This record gives sequence, structure tokens and C-alpha cells, in this order.
Amino acid sequence: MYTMLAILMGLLVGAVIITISGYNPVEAYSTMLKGIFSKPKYMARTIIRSTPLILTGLSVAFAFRTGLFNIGVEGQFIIGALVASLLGYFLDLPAIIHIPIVFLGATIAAALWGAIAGYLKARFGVHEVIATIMLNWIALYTSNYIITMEGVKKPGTESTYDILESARITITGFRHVVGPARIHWGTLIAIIIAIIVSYILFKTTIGYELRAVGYNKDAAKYGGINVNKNMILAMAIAGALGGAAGALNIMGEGYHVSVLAATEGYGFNGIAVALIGNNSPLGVVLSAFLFGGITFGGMRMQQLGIPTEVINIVIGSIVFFIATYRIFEYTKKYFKKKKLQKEVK
Amino acid sequence: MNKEGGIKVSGSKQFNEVVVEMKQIVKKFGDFVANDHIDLTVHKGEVHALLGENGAGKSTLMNILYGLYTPTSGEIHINGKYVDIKNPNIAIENGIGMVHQHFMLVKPFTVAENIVLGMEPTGFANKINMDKATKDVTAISEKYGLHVDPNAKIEDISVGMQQRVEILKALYRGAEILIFDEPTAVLTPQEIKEFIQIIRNLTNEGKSIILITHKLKEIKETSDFCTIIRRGKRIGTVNVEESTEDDLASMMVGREVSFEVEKEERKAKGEVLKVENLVVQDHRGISVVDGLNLSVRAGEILGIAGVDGNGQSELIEAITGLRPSKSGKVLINGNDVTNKTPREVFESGISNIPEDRQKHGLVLDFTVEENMVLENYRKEPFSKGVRIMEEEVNSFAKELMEKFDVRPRNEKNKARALSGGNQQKVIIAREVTNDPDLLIATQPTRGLDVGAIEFVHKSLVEQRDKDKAVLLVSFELDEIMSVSDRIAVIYEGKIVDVVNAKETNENELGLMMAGGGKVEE
Amino acid sequence: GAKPEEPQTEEPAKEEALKIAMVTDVGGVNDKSFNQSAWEGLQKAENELGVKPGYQESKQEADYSSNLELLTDAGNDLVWGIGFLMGSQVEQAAKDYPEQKFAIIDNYYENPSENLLGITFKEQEASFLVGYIAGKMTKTNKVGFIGGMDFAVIHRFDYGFKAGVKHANPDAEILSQYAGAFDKPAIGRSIAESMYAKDADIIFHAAGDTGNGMIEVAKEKGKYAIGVDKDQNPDAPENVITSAVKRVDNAIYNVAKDLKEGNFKGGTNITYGLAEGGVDIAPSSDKLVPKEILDEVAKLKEQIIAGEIKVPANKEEFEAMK
Amino acid sequence: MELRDLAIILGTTLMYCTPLIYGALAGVFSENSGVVNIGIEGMMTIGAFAGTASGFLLQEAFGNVWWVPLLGFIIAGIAGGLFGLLHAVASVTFKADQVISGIAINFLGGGVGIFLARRIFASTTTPALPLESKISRPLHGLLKDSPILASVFDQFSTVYFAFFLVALSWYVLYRTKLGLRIRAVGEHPKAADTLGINVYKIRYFSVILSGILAGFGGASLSMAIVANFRPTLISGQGFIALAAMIFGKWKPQGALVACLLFGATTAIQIYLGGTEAGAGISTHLLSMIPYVVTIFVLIGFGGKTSAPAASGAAYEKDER
Ligand SMILES: Nc1ncnc2c1ncn2[C@@H]1O[C@H](COP(=O)(O)OP(=O)(O)OP(=O)(O)O)[C@@H](O)[C@H]1O
Ligand SMILES: Nc1ncnc2c1ncn2[C@@H]1O[C@H](COP(=O)(O)OP(=O)(O)OP(=O)(O)O)[C@@H](O)[C@H]1O
Ligand SMILES: [Mg+2]
Ligand SMILES: [Mg+2]
Repeated sequence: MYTMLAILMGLLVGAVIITISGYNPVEAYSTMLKGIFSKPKYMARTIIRSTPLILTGLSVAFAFRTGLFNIGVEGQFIIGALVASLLGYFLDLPAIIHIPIVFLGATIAAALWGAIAGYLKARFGVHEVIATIMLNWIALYTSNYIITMEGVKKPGTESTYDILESARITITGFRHVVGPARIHWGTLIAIIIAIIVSYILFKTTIGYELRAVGYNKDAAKYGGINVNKNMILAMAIAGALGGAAGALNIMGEGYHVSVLAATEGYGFNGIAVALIGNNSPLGVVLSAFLFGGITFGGMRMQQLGIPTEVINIVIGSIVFFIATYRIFEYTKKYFKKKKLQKEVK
Repeated sequence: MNKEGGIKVSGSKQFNEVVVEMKQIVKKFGDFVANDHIDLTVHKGEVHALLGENGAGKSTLMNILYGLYTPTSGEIHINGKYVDIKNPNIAIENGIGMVHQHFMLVKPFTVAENIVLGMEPTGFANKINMDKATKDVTAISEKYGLHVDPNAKIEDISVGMQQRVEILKALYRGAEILIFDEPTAVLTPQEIKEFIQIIRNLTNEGKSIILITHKLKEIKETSDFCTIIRRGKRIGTVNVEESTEDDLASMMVGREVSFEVEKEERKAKGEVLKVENLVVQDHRGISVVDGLNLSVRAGEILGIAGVDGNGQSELIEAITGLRPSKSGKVLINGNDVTNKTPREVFESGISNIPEDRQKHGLVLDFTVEENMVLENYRKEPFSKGVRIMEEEVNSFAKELMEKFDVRPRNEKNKARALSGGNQQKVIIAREVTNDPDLLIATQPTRGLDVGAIEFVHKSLVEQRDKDKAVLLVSFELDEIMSVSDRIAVIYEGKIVDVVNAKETNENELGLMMAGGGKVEE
Repeated sequence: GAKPEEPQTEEPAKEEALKIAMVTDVGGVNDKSFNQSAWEGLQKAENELGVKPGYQESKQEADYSSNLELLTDAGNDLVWGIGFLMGSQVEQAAKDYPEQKFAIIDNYYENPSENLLGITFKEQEASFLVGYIAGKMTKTNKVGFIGGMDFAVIHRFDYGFKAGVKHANPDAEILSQYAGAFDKPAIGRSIAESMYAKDADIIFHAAGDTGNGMIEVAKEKGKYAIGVDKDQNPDAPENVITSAVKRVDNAIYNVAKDLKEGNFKGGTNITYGLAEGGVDIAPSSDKLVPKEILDEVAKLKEQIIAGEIKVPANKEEFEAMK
Repeated sequence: MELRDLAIILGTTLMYCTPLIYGALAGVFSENSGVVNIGIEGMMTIGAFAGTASGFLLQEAFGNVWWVPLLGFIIAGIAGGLFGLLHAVASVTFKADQVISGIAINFLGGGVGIFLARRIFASTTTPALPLESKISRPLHGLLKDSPILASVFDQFSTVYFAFFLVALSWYVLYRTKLGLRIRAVGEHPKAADTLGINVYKIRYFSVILSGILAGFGGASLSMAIVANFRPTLISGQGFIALAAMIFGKWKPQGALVACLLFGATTAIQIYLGGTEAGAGISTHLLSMIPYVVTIFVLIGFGGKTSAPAASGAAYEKDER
């Protein structure tokens, strides 16, 4: 409810910016919407764009639920993508085995990557925010290093070779509808994972333990829960989710990873997505599509000469108003009071 | 009790100057009415007690008087003139001070820093003049006989000391009207004695005092008048000298309550808990439990009497696996559980009502029902495999809340939203229902109203009558003496002596607790 | 082979102006570097050929393919990809949209499809010239090179430069270091600090923003620096003696011209070197470089164009030289 | 390794850690008052832009006058402060989730900065400040003829100012009335409230101050280390600073140590890259050094850290 209002307010601020920069906001936003809905293939691309965000968002949300702040999705994503592209290219197997191996391999690698932060916290009390920030950079450079190794790097490029057909999860078949847009099973998988995550969190003893540790370590310990084990587990699962995002992105759409000068922001956008989605798995799915839609459709505004930064401003505003949803409560209260006073008189 | 607060006589004393007058105070939280048109009148030099069940609305009313909560409706007059107490500043300006039930102290700060906070004496460049602060603090603490070490950090001093700091905070701000919210709930008998003396000093200095407590004995000892609140409504105000503890009790609960725990003689059976030469260190690495021996038998309640800080907490934490033991043994029904994990200890048949309800006892952000299965969530019927069976948990919680009268009766509430008293009931319900071989209870009735206390004591005795062992740790001698079969006195980490509850008395125990007893090998 | 489907290009040319648009990499269109230079090329085409230019910026790798598609849908006659980073995406787009013409800056294709044109530059040749200048002008007989990340493109600058220095002055020493990033000016600074401290007196960079850190130091220390891609002299008029410029604008313009004249060289790769005016030293060089050296440079140019001097593009070729 | 190299390493350390110090101090103030601030990155970005942009425009209007860089630096602080205000409004007045509004700040800081750059300069990068209008180097004259000392100490005023601010922050936090109140509000807001301290006011002050400091941090990059703003100029420093602040156990002096460590490891990494040995190693591996070292140092020192008790929690009256 308030989220809707927040989104409107955010778009409103964007409209103001657009107007003062001398463009027509109505035109701008309709271009944005056209950019998303005017053609099936655009919708397809919006969905493709949103898919990794579902999982990076989940990763952040999950960690939050267990009392941890996972700024490390960025790195976990990179590791997942890297391992996926390696397994996808170097292993040569029939699809039925290749796909699961690539996906699981990448996810597990990322899980371990995430677990490092959990272990450092559990064993040495290293704050996960520091650990994950550092690990993001380490992941980036590790990836760059491996990509540029002999035999891994495709000559004449700064990327790995494309993964084999047998490792791809792109849905062909619909080219006549979505054109070259690479829709893939990852979207479905991501949504299923979201459902599983919410089940684990709220319906299982695993989730009960994780949340208990997140809220009150002492009480959890008193209740017989192994706090350290759960902290590591929480980060491992968060890492797995981040890695899954990277893996599916490669298996479905990207096919290869490239040397990166800086992280691409899937992780940080994931934080925004998680928070817009109020850290609830379902909310995350929705907000991922919202986020993906705005960023993707927003790119279209350039065709009117509107600089891309406006999109960031719009997103920033939306997130800001979601954070301050109480503005709306307050105004509501305020008017209630007004009414009451009138009635009194 | 006269509403317009004119002359008021209580035995020898006579009060004529009204300092506080709360009129028709209403406080709603959402649509829950915590205070329902409450009147309260306090005179200069008077000690006015507030009595009521857990969740009756006492703290709320006082938080309103101190400007922490804003009343939904109603008026407050201080020294005869209307005051809109929007925030504590205004309360302070009007000479009101409050000692909160959960202390409002900044743990990493020193005593002096906590006291002067908000009224810091400063020098050049806004620099705090700590010397002056320390002097001032020492000065008032001398004046009222509230001795504290100004430079000690809060986290390192005893609860009693912390309370003195709270009082000094109020006095430092020149409070004339002092509110105490369950001041003695956390104090040892010695500290309580001292506290009562402090109250006297204060009233002699002409201060007025509002005292929230669940301990009728204290009310009789200290108070002139007592206002009783039930479910947010004011039942009445009585002249304490003219009314018995039973009157007060029945007024607040709305029924007769019995104080002495009736339990018939029983023969204790085999040994359930055996502690041998146990050594436990505290966070500073000092052996606060130091070669302690103890044995609890089935069908008996063993009470551990002792002044706070003689190793009780560490002993219990060590037994329950929350704290490592340096050396020695802990045996349950003959098998060794020394340094086992809390779960292993629990499985071996020990349940524990912890001393710190909010730190260990509850996950405050879990719902009441989730808290009800804190140890048993992985067991049938509450879960099958990894799946939690919500219906089971829910009905279980409902049942216990009914049985143990947890209010408000909503298992979906966050534990945080319960009154501390009710939070305690949740824990007791959970632990007693485990039906363990050994039930450990540390300060189980702290902060509970008499009705609740009666109930808790009954539950302990029931356990014992089911031939279970019960280990009770309490700083309140009356409780120890009325509930226990045998009493072990702990002093400096050792059991000084174990006596039969029938064959001892306050003085003997008090003496041993002060270290004046023979150590038995 | 200049035999693309004539009609395609003829028609739009007849009724309305040619539409050409470009997809920038994450640098954005106003990056004061080769994205901007490409854009200037399109603008030149607009003024002189009446082309209707357009661009679409990318924020992350995932944007490349969708941006290429967008510009295709926008009915452009030619869609540019700027930067080798989108090499595979452009190739894919060319497959996906066989009717659409694509071209890319800085990428060479093994066998490009008929609608795809790859443009690469002989950065080494310009680097050779600035290297020569450096070799001649150094007083300490020591010069430096700072590379961004170690990419093949950057190697062309690196070894072209080294060859140039050696050509001018065989016993000059060349310090060379890669910063590992294009966006860390602070690192560029301290590399420069130490190179100057080891008394190198001229430093050449191919490191984007990182290189700007070097130019700052040059400014502060009053040392000489050599810019890259565009004429960087304006950033430090007393210090940037010359720049190895990459005339992306020329390439873009020429291709537009070809397209207009109906001979878009799809299905091929074109390399722009000194000969094609694709690379050069900055015109502003005459401000700080002595006339006589520039004259020699002019001669070298001819020799290179004539193929008398073969400029190395990577380590192997460089080693092979001596 | 020669003395000269050592000198350069030290110099680089100082240069590199400066923006981090400002950022970390920004974190220190905000978090000690109980407001988590992960918007430092965004605040630094807007500061970086505002400083160098205003500096350039002023310089064009008034020429290279001594106060131009100074004013530019102050404007950078103000710009950061405004975003601090934004964060405060959200997280103090409207009890927003402090992480969310921090994230929002990061989007807005970058967005607005680049947006304005395009509006004003028709480019995502601002024009370069002339040397004379950059932040000054106070010791430049003195050290002219002692290159070794110069490579260590010939630093921008922003570097020395950063160290001064660390000392000042320590004094304010641990010696003054204000500091005591800030920490009290961060540890136990309700206690502070019951003593009549205005929790909201203290938090507003601290968070705005936090923004100002972050703004300075941005400017210390865009007006000194380089002479102009670019979209990639602030790329992660805000988060490194955040980490440094936590590393430093929420204390100014601790944060300083962390920043120095990070600067030093970076300097060493760069030094190695310049040596024969280092030239052999892939730059990708070398680039990892600072991050890896940081983690190992934390393990060594047993990173056990505890945030101010109330940090992250919005303060509401009528609740406990
Ligand atoms: N901030 C609040 N929000 C919602 N409900 C509240 C709040 N404060 C108090 N209540 C409700 O008002 C009731 C009265 O609370 P109060 O603390 O006054 O009880 P009490 O008399 O102090 O209980 P106890 O004897 O345990 O101290 C409680 O049951 C609680 O549910
Ligand atoms: N967020 C909240 N929601 C509902 N009730 C609350 C909330 N915060 C506090 N309360 C109520 O406020 C009242 C006052 O808090 P207080 O510390 O006095 O509890 P208490 O019942 O007095 O504690 P104790 O039982 O230990 O004496 C409590 O009764 C509690 O129920
Ligand atoms: Mg109370
Ligand atoms: Mg109570």
C-alpha cells in the first residue's frame, strides 16, 4: 500500500527533475512504459533483467532475517557466474547432467564463498560487513585473474569462451514472439527458490533456529541452538543465493564472463530490491520486477535525450520514500487530528 | 482518601501540602486501555505506594507523570498548578525524578558520567569538567548516604549500586518528587534494608515518594498511603496503617490470596543432581565458583540462599551448559554433563528458569507461541522432520497461556509487547511444562504480583510432589524459607552449610550468608 | 568486398536522411574519451552528410545487447557498438538481425557476417611516434609507461611506445607498470610519483582515469606527460607534450560516408592506422615539442605508412625486433 | 628497497588513506549517535562533484584566488551535509530503516552528481581545476630541495586536515558535553531522553555532520588527488571507509589506524607492481593484496567489535 505511494512519489520526483531539465515527463514515462510493454521482446528482456535481482535480493533479505548484513552479494554473484562459465565450457556432458552440475557447482562455490564471512564472524568475531566488502573485491580480482588465464580467455576478447549448448537454459522455441531476447528457465527457478526460501525461513526448524540466532544469540544458545553453526549456515545460504543469481544469468543469458573494471552492482541493487520488498521473499520477487522494469524501461528515456542518471534519481527517490513510508502515516494521522478537532468544536 | 487532597492524616504523620495531583488519566495503546480514568494525589513528605497486578498499568501511569508517555486524556497538577508534561525536561523542571524499573543507565559510561549526563558541568571549549562532576556526585551521595564509586563503569557494578546511581541521577537534578518503579525487585535482602533506610532519609529531607512494588511487606514498612490499580482502573486508595496485607492483596487481585506456601512433609528420594568440586570463572577470569559441592534429591526443593554475587549465576550457568566449568563435575542421575552443550544438558533432564528473562529466557521479537517451544521446537509434535507443525505449536501455546494466566491472551503477540511480569510467566509455563527431573529456578518471582507469585510457588511444589528435584536460587529469604525443604547457603563460591528449612531462621541464615559459618568438607 | 545489398541503403538515402546511432560502453557518451570521440564523428557526419545521429548509453554489460536491439528497432540504417567489450554482443546482434547493418570500434572478427563491419586501430603506430618523441626529449634517458588493465589493446600502446623510444634512443630506459584499473587515479598518481622519483622525466599512459592521476602529478611536479586517445594537452597545457590520439571520429565519419555512397564494407574488418588517418599524434604537439623532432616524426610517419618500419603490436613482435 | 621507495610508500599511504579517513569519521559520528550510515559512498560522490565543480566555476569567475579551493571544499561539505540532512529526515524523523535510506542516498548521490555535471558542463566529467585552484600543498615550498621528505610530506592540506579532524573528533566524542550526549544517545537513547536530552536533535546534528565529513572526503579526491570529477571517481571508497570505521571499533583513532593500514597495503601493492619481481605477477593478484591483508589483520587482532548498542534502531517515544 505505502509501497505503491512511495513508488508514485519517487516517479513524481523523477518527473520534477525531468521537467526542470526541459523534457516532458509524461512523454518520458510513457517512453519508459513503452520500453517495457510495447513489444513482447521488451517484456521478455525486462523479465530477463529482473531475474538475477530476484536472487540477489533474496540473498540480502535472507541474511537480514538472520541478523546479518550481507553486502557481499556482489562477490558471491561474481563467483557464481565465474564457476558457471568455467564448468559450462570445460565440462562436456549431456544437458540433463551438465545443467544441474553447472548450477550446483556454481551455487556451492558461492555458498562456500559466503560461508567464509560467516566463519570469520563465528570464529574470530570479524564483522560480516567488513568481511563481505573485502571479499567483494577479492572475488572481482580472482575472477579477472582466472578469466585472463591461458586457455580460459577467448583470444581477441577479455572474456571466457561461451558455455556449451548443453549447459544453457535459454528457452528457444519462442523466437517468433520474443525475438532474440534470451528468456530462460532461470526466471522460473528463481521464483521457485523464493518460495523454498520463504518456506525454510518460516515453516521449518532450520528457519526457526536461524531467526532465533538473528534476534537474540543468548536466548538461542539457552534454547540449545548452536549459534556459530547457524551464523555460518546463514551466510552460506545467502552466498548460495547470490551465486545462483550469477550462475543462472550466465547459463540463460550471458554465456560468458568478462574481465570487469568494477563490480556491476547486481549485489548492491539486490540490497535495494530486498529492502523495497521488505525482506519478504514474495515482496522481493515483486520488487525485483519493479526494479528491473524501471532500470530497463528507464534506459529508453535516453531516446528523448534524458540522461540516464535520471533513472538512478528515480530509483533513489523510490527507495527513499519506501524508507520513509511513515511520511504517509504521519500525514494521515495529521488529517485525522484535524478532523477530530473540528468535531470537538 | 479525599480526592480534593486537603488535609490527610496517616497515624502519627499529617500531610497538608498536595504536590502531585493526577486527574482522570487515560492512556490508550491502540485500542488497548492501559490507564482508565485514574486519579492519584500525593502530598509533601508522603510515601505513596502503587499496587497492582502485572500489566495493571502502574508503570504506564508513572511514565505519563514523568513525561515519557503522553496521556490520551486527563490533567496533571504539580504543586497546585496545571502542568502539561510533554517531556522529561518539564518533569525534571517540576522537581520530578524517576527510577525506572529497567534501569536507564548507559553501560559503558562511568557512574559520574551517567549522573551528570544532560547537566554536565563544563569548562573551556565545552570540555566536561569531570573533577567537578565527581565532586558534586560525591557530595550528594554523602548527603543521602548513597555511597558509590563515581569512576566505576556501570557494567562493572552491582545492581544495587546501579539503583543508587539512578536515585542520585534524580537527586542531582534536585528532584522533590521521586518515582520508584519496582525498586526492590532486583535487590538483595541487605540492599532492600538499605533501600528502605534511604527512603526514610529522603522523606525526612521532605521529599515525596511514589513507590511501585509487588511486595506488600515493603508497603507496610514504608508507605503512608496505597493506591490500588486493577486492569487499568483505580480500585481505591487506602491508609496503609489501617489495612492488612491481606486487604491489600485481595483488593488488587479481586480475590483472597494465601501467602504461606502449604506443602505437606515428604521423604526425598535418590540424588538427581550432584556437583563435585566445581570451579567456574566469570568474564574477568576470577573463580567465582570455587570448589563447590552440592546435591539435590528427587522430591525436594533445595533453596540456595546467599547474597547476590557469591557465584549463584555462574553456578547455574555452568550447570546448564551456558558457561564452561574450569574443573570439577556436574552429574545428572549419575551421568556426567560437565561442559556439555545446553541442549545436551536439557536432554539429560534439566529445565531452567533463567535469571535474566530478557537476555536468556525469551527471544523478544518472536511471538509468544514461538517462545513457548524454544527448547522443544525440534521435537514431535511441534515439528515433523524439519517442518514446524504450526497448529500444534499454536494450540500448545494457547493452552499454557490459559493455564498460567499470561496476559494479554494473544499467542501472536511479540514477547516484547508483554509486561515483564507476563514475560516471566511465559518462561515459567514453558519450563515447568517440560516436566524435567531437575527444575532450576533463579529469582523466578522477580517482578511478579502476589497472585502470580502464589502461582509460581504452587508450580514448584507440584514438581516436588511429583518426585522431581527443584533447585531454587533467590535473594529473598522469605521465599527461600517458605518454599524450600533444605537450604544451602552459598558464600564466595562455596556452600557454607546446608540446613533444614524447618530448623533454621532468618538470623542464622543471614549470619552464614555474611560468611559467618563453618565450611564443611 | 563492397557488395552489400544496394537497395537497402539506397532507399533511406533517397526519401529521408540516413540514421546512424551508437551504443556506448559503460563510460557514457561524454566520457572525454573514445565514446565521446565516436559521438563527435557522428556529429561531423550530421553536419557534412546530413546524417541523423543517435546514441544509447550502457550502464552494465547486460545493457549492450538490449541497447543494440533498441537502436535497431529505432530504424537506424547503421548501428555502432563502441568498444571491444561488446564485441560478442554486436556479433550476436548481427546474427539476430541480418537486415540491420552493424559496426564496432576496436574489435576484429574472424569472419564477420555481411552486415557486420569490424574497425580496429593501429594504436601502436601512434604510440611509436610519441615514443620516438619521448626518446628524443628525455634528458634523463628514462621514460615511463602506465597501462590500465592488461588488455591486448593496451599492449599495442605499450609495445608501440617502447619500440618508438628505442628507435629514437636505443639506450633509453623504459619503466612500465600496469595499474590494474582504469578508474583509480590515486594509483595512477603514486605510480607516476615513483617513476618521476626514479627520475623518468616523461610518462605516457594508456590508462583512462587512472592516467589522469599521472597527469596531475606531472602538473604538480612540472614534468612532462603524454596523453592518450584524445588530445589531452588542454588538461595540462604545460605538461602534456603530445598525445597518441585515436581518431575514432574519423573512422565513424568515413564509414558513414561509405554508407551514404552505398558501399558499406560489411563482412570485413578495417584497420585504421596512420595511413588511414585513424591514429596520429595530437596537433597540439608543436607547442612543446621542438620543430626538428616533429619533422623527424613526420618522416617516420611516411616510413611507417610505406611499411618500411614495422611497428610491434605485442610482446612477441617487440622481442622479435631486436 | 631504497629509502626513496620507502618514502614513496609512506607518501602514497598518506595520500591514499585521506579520503577514507573523512569517510570513516563520517561513519563514526553517525553511528555513535545510533544512526547507521551506509550512504557514505553517495555523500562522498556528491561532495566530490560539488567541490570541484564549484571550485572550477569560482575560479572562472574570480580567477585563481587563494580562497577558491577553500570555498569549493566548504561547498563540498555543505553538499554532503544536505544529503546527511536527507538521511536524518528519513531515519530520525520518519524512523526509516536506516539501511534503506542509506542505500537511497547512494543512488541519489551518484545520480544527482552526474546529472548536474551534464547539465552544467555538458559532460559527465567536470573540467580540470588549474593547479593554482586546487587544494594547496602547505609544505611544498619548504620541501622543494629534499625530494625524499617531499615524497612523504609534500601532501595536500586535506591530508593534514584529515589527521587534525581525527584528533578533534576524538576530543569532541570523549571529552566534551556534546560527545558524551552523542554517545549516550547511541548507546541508550531512552536513558538520554529521560534525562531531558533531545535525542532527535543530537541525531540530526550527528548525521548532518557525518554528511559534511563525507563531502569533504569526496572533495579531498576531486580537488587534490585529481582535479576533476568523474563518474568513476568514487568507486567503493565509501564502503571501504565504512569497513574501516567498524574495523576501528567505531572510534576515530581506531578508524585512523584502519585507514592507514589500508593505505599502506595499497602503497605496497603499487610498489611491488613497479619492481622486477612484481612486474611478473598478474596485476589482478597484486590488486587483491590490501583486501586480503585487511581480513588477515582482523583475524589476527580478533576483530571482536561491538556497535553502539542502539545503532540502527530508530528511537520512538511511547515504546521500550
Ligand atoms: N508502549 C506500549 N505499547 C503497547 N502496549 C503497552 C505499552 N506500554 C504498556 N502497554 C500495555 O499496558 C499494560 C500496562 O503496562 P504497565 O507496564 O503499566 O503494567 P505494570 O503495571 O507496570 O505491570 P508490571 O506489574 O508487570 O510492572 C501492559 O499490559 C501492556 O500490554
Ligand atoms: N512495544 C510494546 N508493545 C506492547 N507493550 C509494550 C511495549 N513496550 C512496552 N510495553 C509494555 O510497557 C509496560 C511498561 O514496561 P515495564 O518495563 O514497566 O514492564 P513491566 O511490566 O513493568 O516489567 P516487570 O514485569 O519486569 O516489572 C510493560 O508492561 C509492557 O507490557
Ligand atoms: Mg511496570
Ligand atoms: Mg513490572
